Amino acid sequence: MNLAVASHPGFLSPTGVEITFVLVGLITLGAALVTVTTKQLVHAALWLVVALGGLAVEYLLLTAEFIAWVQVLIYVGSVVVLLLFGLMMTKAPIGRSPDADSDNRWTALAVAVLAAATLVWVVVDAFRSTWVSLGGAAQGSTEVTGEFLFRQWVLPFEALSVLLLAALVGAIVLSRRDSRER
Amino acid sequence: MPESTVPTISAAGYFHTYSLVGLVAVVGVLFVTVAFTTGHLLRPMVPTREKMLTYECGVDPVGDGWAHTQIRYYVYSFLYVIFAVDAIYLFPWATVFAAPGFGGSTLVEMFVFLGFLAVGLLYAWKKGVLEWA
Amino acid sequence: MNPTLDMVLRAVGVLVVFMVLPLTVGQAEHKVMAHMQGRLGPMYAGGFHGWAQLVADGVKFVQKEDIVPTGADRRVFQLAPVVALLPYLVVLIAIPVGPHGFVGATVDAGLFFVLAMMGVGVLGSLMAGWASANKFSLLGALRSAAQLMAYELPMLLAAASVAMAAGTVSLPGLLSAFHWWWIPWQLVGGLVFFTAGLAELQRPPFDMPVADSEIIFGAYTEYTGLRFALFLLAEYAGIVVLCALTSVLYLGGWHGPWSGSVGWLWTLVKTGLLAFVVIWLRVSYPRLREDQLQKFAWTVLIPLSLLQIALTGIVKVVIS
Amino acid sequence: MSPIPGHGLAKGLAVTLRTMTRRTVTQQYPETLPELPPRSRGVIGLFEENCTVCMLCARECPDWCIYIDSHKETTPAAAPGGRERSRNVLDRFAIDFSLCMYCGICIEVCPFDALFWSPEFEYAETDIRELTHERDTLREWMWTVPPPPALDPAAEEPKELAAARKSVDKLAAEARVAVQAPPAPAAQPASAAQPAKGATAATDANTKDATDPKDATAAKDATEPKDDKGPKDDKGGERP
Repeated sequence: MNLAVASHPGFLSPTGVEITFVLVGLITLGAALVTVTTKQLVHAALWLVVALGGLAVEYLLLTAEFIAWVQVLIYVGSVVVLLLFGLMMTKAPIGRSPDADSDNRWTALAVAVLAAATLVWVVVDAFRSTWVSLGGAAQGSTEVTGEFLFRQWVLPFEALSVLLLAALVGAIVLSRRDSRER
Repeated sequence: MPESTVPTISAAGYFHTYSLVGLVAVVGVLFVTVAFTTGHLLRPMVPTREKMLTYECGVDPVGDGWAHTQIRYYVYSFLYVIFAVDAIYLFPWATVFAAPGFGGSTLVEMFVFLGFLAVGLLYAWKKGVLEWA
Repeated sequence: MNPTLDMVLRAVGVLVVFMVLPLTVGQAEHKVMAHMQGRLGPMYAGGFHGWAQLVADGVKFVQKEDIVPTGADRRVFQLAPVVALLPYLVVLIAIPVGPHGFVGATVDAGLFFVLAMMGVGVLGSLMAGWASANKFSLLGALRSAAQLMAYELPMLLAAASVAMAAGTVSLPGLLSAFHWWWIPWQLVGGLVFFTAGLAELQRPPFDMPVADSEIIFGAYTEYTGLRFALFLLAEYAGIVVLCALTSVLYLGGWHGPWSGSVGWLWTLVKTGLLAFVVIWLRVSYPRLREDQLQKFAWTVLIPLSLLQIALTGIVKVVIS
Repeated sequence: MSPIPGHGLAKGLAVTLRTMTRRTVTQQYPETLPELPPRSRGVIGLFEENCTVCMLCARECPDWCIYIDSHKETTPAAAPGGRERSRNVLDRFAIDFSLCMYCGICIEVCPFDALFWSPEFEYAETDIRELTHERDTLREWMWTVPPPPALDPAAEEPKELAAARKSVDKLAAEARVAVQAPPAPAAQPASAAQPAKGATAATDANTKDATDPKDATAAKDATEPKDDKGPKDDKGGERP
């Protein structure tokens, strides 16, 4: 996360973009913390929106324009709505849900820290020697993404469609069984 | 990174554009704040118990606001998430598929991709998920 | 010009457009709807044919008491109108008005940016419906979210077709690549886009989420005064954005005779005509049923937009 | 099933578009007053000279919104040795228009044509209690009652006119035949005054002032007070 800042030569005289990046990062982190600690279920989902939106802004600041708007469209616009749907359909009363707390919070914390550590390690290891230059050309535009995708990653792209089809079929099978039982 | 065949935008212009977008968002927030402040100063505030009751349909509400709803909504939104993930790949593809060096094969690749999507849609249709009742 | 001043001017300009055009559409709706029903519509406010009716409405809204029901989730309830409104304001900046860079900001991923932001507005409805502590509002919120999800997809697919034709997702870039024969070529996509946009804005005949005769006013039942006005403003701003976007994507935006000097006028005229169609549809058609709506999106619009993509792709590869 | 799909949708659009190009039917009310048909049910007027305090209207009113107070007065005998007559004198006649549902039963049921529909409709009040209107207001409204529309050119003569003419003819014949036959004591002053009026009315039977309420009731009064067919037919046009 700090790659852009750390790799920049003028670390002690940050540019406006870098300052914004750090500030938005802090906000995102704060929103994420509130998401997991709040006792109100729907509030948690809404704080998740803030966290995901903050992430989108971070992408934007790293000039990954396309990914940023994908983040907004897919995560804020549909995954969170899906989540809210799920909450509203099961039980999401206004006010606190005392039974929303599980006893495994310490285990959960351990798993979260471990997962975060793994991710950070993977990212640092993978991108050790590359950095995003904010001074030259914007590098994350839709065209560039498209070129990458269809020059180098065609097979994963096609495999993805099969994966999504499998997810779709799975969802339908599950919901159908549900309706037959009723 | 391979040499790019498409024209790139300078990062300075890029940040200029998005600072403008951010500025508009800030202006919007300011507008709403000013509107609410004005409203706060102008409007009366005479809360009564009756007034603060949930209106619902004009009759005093029974039970709380939460109620069971159909699972069907959830299935639709799940379908959407899957298809939306599919659909966003169209945009990077759309910008390059007619560029020199891509052409027919890229078109076929995308048609294979869309074919899977269409099969999924047909499957859902056949299974009656798209019918309501 | 001073770059900072330039930015501030652009931002304020967007705000002014955001305030004026939705009100114009609203007033046009009052009058057109009235005349289509053999009435006159508002005639008093402002003197000449009631032109200031919506200004008067605004003044009234500001003075009304702001009621948050006791059972409601206060914060979320109060925040919801803002979440519903702001995306449309931000989106306006990316829509090109005339040639030679007459646009708020040239966002490179413009089309994608606009579609993504328009999808955020639904969170406002969901928040409003849930926080109201009202069963009908919750149902309305669920309906509006389901409707948005069903119609966002054909919109995305139809928009992708135009992006394919132009080979770019930047809105000014799209327009500079435009030729007149795109209109028949992208006709199906345009119809799908416009219809899906109507549904996304919950305009009649796709207004089940606010169906007043069955679920009172959906997610907005509990709102009064200024917050309710913001929801209304969001709806009309949405109409402006949808019509402007449709005219840019499918009708050539500022293209037209003498577009060099009066290009902005062409954009306005096309947007206005589309807004008229939106109102016209509202007057003419009854409301669809919830199941018809979902079925229409998934079994008519999506296959049509997929066909349009196939057509665009084949034509594009053949001519290049 | 139409041959072209979407044909019905286009038709719907055409209807609204066509309506938009036509003139609107809206009347800008306070500026231009509506032209109401003569039998509009605006408000109920009272012609209190005709009221005998029979209480039929108050009794038939479905929501009991008519209030009538009266007292009895005795008039001395007209001729020596005659009987004293008592008659009802109206003290109060009020209609509560916050209760009235404009059914018109009171008007239908009145045997002496004391109640009439007036097209007057601008009598809104800011306080519901002020909607109870007393006899003076009801009387004011009486003067806004328009004459009923003219009969069709070949229509039968109104019953009361026919009756009036018949009695006029009879009186004339009696006067011609013999002078010694004494007429009925009570009817004499009226019949002395009325035949002239009835005759003028009869000459232009089909013009609108022929059935002007005052004239018509006066004519009826002169002829047969107990005949309640007359007033019914006077308002016969109101019945569906």
